[in-house]
Amino acid sequence: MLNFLEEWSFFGGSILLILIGLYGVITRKNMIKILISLALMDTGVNLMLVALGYVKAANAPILNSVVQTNTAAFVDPIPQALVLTSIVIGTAVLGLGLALVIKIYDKFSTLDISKIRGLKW
Amino acid sequence: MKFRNFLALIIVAVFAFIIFQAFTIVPAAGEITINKFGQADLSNRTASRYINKNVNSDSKKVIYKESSNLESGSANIVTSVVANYRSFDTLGEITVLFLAAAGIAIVLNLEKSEKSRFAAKEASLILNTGIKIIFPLLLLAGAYIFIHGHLSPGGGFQGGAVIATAFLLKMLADYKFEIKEKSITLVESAAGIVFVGLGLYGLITRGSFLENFLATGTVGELFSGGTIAVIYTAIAFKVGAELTNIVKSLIEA
Amino acid sequence: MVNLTLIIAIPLLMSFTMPIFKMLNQKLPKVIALLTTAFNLLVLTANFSQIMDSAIIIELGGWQAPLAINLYVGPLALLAAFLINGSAFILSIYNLTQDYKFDDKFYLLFLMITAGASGMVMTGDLFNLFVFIEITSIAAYSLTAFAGRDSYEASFKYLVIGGIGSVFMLLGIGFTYSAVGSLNLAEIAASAGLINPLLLQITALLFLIGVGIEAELFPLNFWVPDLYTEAPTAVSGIMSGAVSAAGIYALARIFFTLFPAQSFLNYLLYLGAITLILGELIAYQQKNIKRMLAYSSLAQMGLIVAVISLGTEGAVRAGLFQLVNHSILKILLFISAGVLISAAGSKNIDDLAGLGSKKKTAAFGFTIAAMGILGVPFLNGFISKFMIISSSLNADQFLLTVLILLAAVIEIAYYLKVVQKLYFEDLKIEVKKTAVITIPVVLLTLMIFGLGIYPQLIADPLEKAAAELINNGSYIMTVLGGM
Amino acid sequence: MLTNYIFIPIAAAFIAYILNKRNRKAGAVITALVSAYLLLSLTALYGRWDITQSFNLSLMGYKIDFLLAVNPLSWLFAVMTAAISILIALFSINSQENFKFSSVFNLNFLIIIGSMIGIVFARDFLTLFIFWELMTWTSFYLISAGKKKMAGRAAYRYIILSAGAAYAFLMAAIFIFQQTGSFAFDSAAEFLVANSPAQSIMLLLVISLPFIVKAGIFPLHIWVKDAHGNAPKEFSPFLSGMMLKIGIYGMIVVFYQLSFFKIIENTIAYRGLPLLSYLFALLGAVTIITGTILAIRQEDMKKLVAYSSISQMGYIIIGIAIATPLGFSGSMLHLMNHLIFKSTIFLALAAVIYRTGTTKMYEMGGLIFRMPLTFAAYLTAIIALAGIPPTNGFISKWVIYQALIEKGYLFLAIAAFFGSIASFMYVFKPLSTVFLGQLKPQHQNIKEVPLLMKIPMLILILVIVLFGVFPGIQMNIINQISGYLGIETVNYTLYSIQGANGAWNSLLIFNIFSAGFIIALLLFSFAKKSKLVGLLDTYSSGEYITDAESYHYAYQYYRPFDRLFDNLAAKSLTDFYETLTKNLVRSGEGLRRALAAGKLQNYALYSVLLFVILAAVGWII
Amino acid sequence: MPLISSFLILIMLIAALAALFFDNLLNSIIAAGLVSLIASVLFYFLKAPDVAMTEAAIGAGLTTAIFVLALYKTERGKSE
Repeated sequence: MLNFLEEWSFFGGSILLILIGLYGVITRKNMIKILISLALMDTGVNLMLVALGYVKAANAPILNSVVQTNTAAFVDPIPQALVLTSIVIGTAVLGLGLALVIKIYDKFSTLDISKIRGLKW
Repeated sequence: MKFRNFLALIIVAVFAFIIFQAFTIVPAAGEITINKFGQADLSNRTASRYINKNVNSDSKKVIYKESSNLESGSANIVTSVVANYRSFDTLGEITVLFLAAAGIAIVLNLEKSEKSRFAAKEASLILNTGIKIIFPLLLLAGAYIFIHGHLSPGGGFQGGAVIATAFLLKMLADYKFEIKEKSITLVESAAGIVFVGLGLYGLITRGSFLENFLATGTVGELFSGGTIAVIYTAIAFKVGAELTNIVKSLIEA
Repeated sequence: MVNLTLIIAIPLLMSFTMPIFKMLNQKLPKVIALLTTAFNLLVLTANFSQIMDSAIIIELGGWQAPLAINLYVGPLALLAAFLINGSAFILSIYNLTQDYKFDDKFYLLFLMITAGASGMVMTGDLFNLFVFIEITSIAAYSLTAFAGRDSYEASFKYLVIGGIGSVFMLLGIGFTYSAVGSLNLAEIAASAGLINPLLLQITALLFLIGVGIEAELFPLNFWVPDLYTEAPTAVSGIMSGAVSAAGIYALARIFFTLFPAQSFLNYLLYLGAITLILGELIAYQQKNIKRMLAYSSLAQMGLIVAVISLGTEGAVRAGLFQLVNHSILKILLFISAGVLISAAGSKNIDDLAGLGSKKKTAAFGFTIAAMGILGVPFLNGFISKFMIISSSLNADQFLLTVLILLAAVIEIAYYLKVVQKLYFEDLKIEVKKTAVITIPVVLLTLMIFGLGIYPQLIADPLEKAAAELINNGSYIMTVLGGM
Repeated sequence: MLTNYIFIPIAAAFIAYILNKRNRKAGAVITALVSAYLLLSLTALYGRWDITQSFNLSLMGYKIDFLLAVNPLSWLFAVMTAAISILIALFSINSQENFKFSSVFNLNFLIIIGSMIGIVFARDFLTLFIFWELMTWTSFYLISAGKKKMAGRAAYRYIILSAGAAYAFLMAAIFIFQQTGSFAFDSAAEFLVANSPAQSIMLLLVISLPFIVKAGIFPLHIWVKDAHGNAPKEFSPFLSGMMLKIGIYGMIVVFYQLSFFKIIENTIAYRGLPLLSYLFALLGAVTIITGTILAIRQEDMKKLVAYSSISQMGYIIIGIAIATPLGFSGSMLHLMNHLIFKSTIFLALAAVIYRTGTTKMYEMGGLIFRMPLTFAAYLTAIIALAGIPPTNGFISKWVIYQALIEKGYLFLAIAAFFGSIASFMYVFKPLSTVFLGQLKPQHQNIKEVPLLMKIPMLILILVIVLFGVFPGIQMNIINQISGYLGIETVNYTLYSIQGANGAWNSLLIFNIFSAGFIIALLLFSFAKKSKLVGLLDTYSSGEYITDAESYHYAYQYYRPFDRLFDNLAAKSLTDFYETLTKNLVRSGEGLRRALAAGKLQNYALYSVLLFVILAAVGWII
Repeated sequence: MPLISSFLILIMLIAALAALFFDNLLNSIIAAGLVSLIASVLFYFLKAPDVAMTEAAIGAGLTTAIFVLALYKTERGKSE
């Protein structure tokens, strides 16, 4: 049971997080909640990316006084670099989304997306 | 709308099930699939070249505080990936933040809305004095983080974020604290120019954009990062300025 | 030989310093934008002949090609880059006559959307493609908001869909990286054969949705009509002219070079055909001229995707030629429509009646571009329509040809409704003063007639681009060969 | 060389456009000069059937060669175009003074002339298609320059129909190109003959679609009435005179050069004629009947004449479809004669419109006193149309009747007879309402049309009578065409044509007619002066009518006759097409609502749904 | 290590569900903040200190701040 947990908790957890985020975007009416679900999805994906690069019993990819040489086992640094960028991109997009929400709220004075039908298709 | 939510749940569940399938594939002979959790074998990934720092040169062993002038001198391998090997991504990422800050400023200030705004009133005394103490410390911590980006965990983004949090707290504490828009944009532009200028200089001298042209010293020393230190300082100022700008626009929307 | 990274680096430098230019002088941002796009075109022409012989690989940061980020600029990328920077150049000429509030921010975003699109087209790295898609999308979100009023809603919808797309794409990148072990397109393509078929199917679908949003395929392009209608004219122009072209390039790169499988191409074929017919049908009954143009460009993108996904060399050449023609024609349409709308004060087609006599250049531009799209002989649309029909008949896709022709007839129906209103009905509203757009209209008309009468100008790059796309072996060889 | 016949008019078009901006008459003068040059140089070309010109182009990897050649058939059509365009240009020099779109008119008119000559000289599908599209587009702009709202709608329907047909043509042409490797007619003919009959017939029917639309044959004739009715008054003669004929030219190309007849020879026959060509003949007959009935109902004289053009085209189709030597020469004769007398009618009407400004017949009357020459031109033209001996109309109809009787097709003959008898009815309607009867008060001070508009009408009257008396002139070119197309020739002399049973001597008839005419003239001049009977000088049972106009009834002239066909006319084809487009619009709207577009949440749902569906599809396969 | 991380993941999922189903917006924003906080700890467990710091500083700190600011600019501003 333990190694099952160990093996699947990260992948399963991040997929479920993405699932919750996706469900939130599709069903929640409140615009801020949609953006929250978007943030959740981003976090989920980032978690997945780093989990893909994890190596059991390896140490963080930083040479310091403890880990002297690079012959030691390291975790994969590339997904971490990608996630660094993707977190900041996610925040930037969310910031812009929230600014838009404020302006839409000014115009429609409601946060409920279904009431905002200014643009029929 | 109950039925619609239920339908959405089913569809998303099926989607998640399919993605989950990807993880449970048993590869036939010679097939490659997603690695099991914890068993990412770095040997055939480009990451191994980054760890051994032998993308261009063929040095094998890197010993902390001993091996010197490697192709990328940073002890923190993630920083070497972010600022040396894939610095083009980071440049792209900085532009995303820059555009987001510009976008937010436009969206919030294009049409002055006449609705009554939530005005930050005088914060409580505790918060006020607390901020007065923490503010310089936070700035110092931020500075430490991005200066030691190539040695310890952390770097330009994290340092910039800490600085931005410092300014955020300052703005929340006393609303009289006013950062002039002009100064933020100046810092932003200056940092941006430094970064791109660095890249162009690398292009002129070493022949390819964003190439490292400074000596890389010995691993673990303060001045061992080559251009990484300069890049991370520029990033820290830029990210700090932009996030403060975003927060400032949101507060004064 | 000028290094091609300048196409991304110089606009970046200019946009970072744009606020300072604004402080120096009010008019400077406009001029800087024009000069930068002109500079980009010069860099591209400088490398034209060299790229025609063999693709150039530019290493970024001095690291060996497949191990870090590298730019791969072959004939296909060069053609797309020319298209993107050419449209940006013409639109910045058009912008000289416009003035926007916060114009330094406008031009900085405008430069960055061009540089983002050029980056998408030139990059040889998967995550870098994702970053450039993000740059282009976030620039698009902000640029749309310049029109105020309804544009916030349009931009928000695009933002959320774009957000979902980027999540899908990141997942795809994660799976590819963990399976193949590298982010470089050539290495992934080299070992794509080894990937387990089920995993390949799932990853390809993730990319199909992530990039499909940019390439405006059927269920993912609901944001297009709102965005093109609400955004300022220059933004709709650059989006329909350049950014959608970059989207299709990225889609082609993934489904021809990375995961070349006939089943995925069939998906694209069906999606493209549905987009084409749906777009035309709904464009037919639009009252708002910009929304009509939005659906028309949506449908044309579907047509291009459908034709390219036929997979034969002739089909890809026809699709690329249609892409080039469509960008030129659509930019002229948007510019003319922009002037007509500002003259009539409303986007409703009925109010544009009789403007032909008052706004001569704009009405003329609109008519020429409409006739170009409808495939009138001696205009560029005719030749690409001819090539599309012959290549789809060649691939004995009989139903697709009938669909394309039916769409063409519907297109004639709704474009001519506007042309007739412009010229042969009498004026209803008093005409407001508008910007003078003679230079862009003349430039674009010359291109339309030039390509129409003498298509050989562009035959050679098209030939090489199609060849490069069809067999990904050459792509892999040039990048990995250097190892 | 052949190309300069095509590109000189097109080049002159732009010059005419620019010059006309400055001086209103310049455009028409240039058109006249160019068409004069064309007429002269084309007639000089007579007899030299060997000139060919071709240039090839490797376009994007496709090796394409454009072939142009002269042959009797195309020479005839080119000369006809040049002749009619010079007359119209002369006519339009004055008649376009106050016409808003006169410079656009000349620009498009010259391009149409150039592209028509291009179509006629083309020897391969691509050149034919390019000039066909050019002609369709420029005629679209010309038609929509006509009456305000209706012209727009008419041109709109016209362009959609012909564009759809043209695209079908392009598809079939490219299909043949892929099988044979070239667009030329001859290689296509060989391929089609060798190919399986069913597929060849299908291909040829699709290729003949645009020609059927342009010739206004029954199922696709709906655009003709509105287009001709509402086009600018100078363009209607060209439209119904020449444009309908290009459709016929196309049909001839399909029937003979692409060897349609050879292919359907061995298909099931019906009374000695392959079923398909009989069906075409039937279509021609139905066109005659519907055209005539609908023409009678019209109140607007231009629409009336437009329907009459449709019905006259029916004759030509019957002639060609029955594929006998007599039939073919009869239809060619009728083709030429119809062009002549139909343009005379339209020019006369244009003169009337130029003076009175209206096309509604009941608003006019008694113009015979003010515009005698126009009346004379109109009279001779309707005599020709009705097919009465001294005029050319009679000869071509006579030959077609001979052909029908020779083959013994009863229904077709009856339809033809009905057409010519009924044609007298609808032709007489404008005569009596516009020219005879009482002069309306507002038309008191109308003068005859200026000289430049009189000349074309005079020339046309002379030509009607000339060809009426000496059909031989036409017959020698027709025989050369039949020889070129491989049909036996009909023997003829200068003034008589050998029919199925007995020849027709038109000179003799003409002498008798002129003798009778002179006697009547003498009697009229020497006899006792007859009292001019005013309209009011009559005995009407007690009911006094004070003003003269009320005697002149012009509205719903043939009401009793029309009542017979009211229900038939009601369900006209146009409603069928209108409903077609209406549910096209509704389907677009329905799709939009079905997708519940506009709501962001659905967009998100659809993207995930796409992933799931495609994954499922992938999984199953 | 595996036990703690699985437990933390569980809490994170519950917090995420709570973020969706709270009807008071402020609570759901705080729940979202909690999710990214736990995520940054998880990153630490996955031996990715850089990412943990970024997630903490930007994900938990700034994003939550921005959300709260936006909330006070729209709904909450009204009720004061």
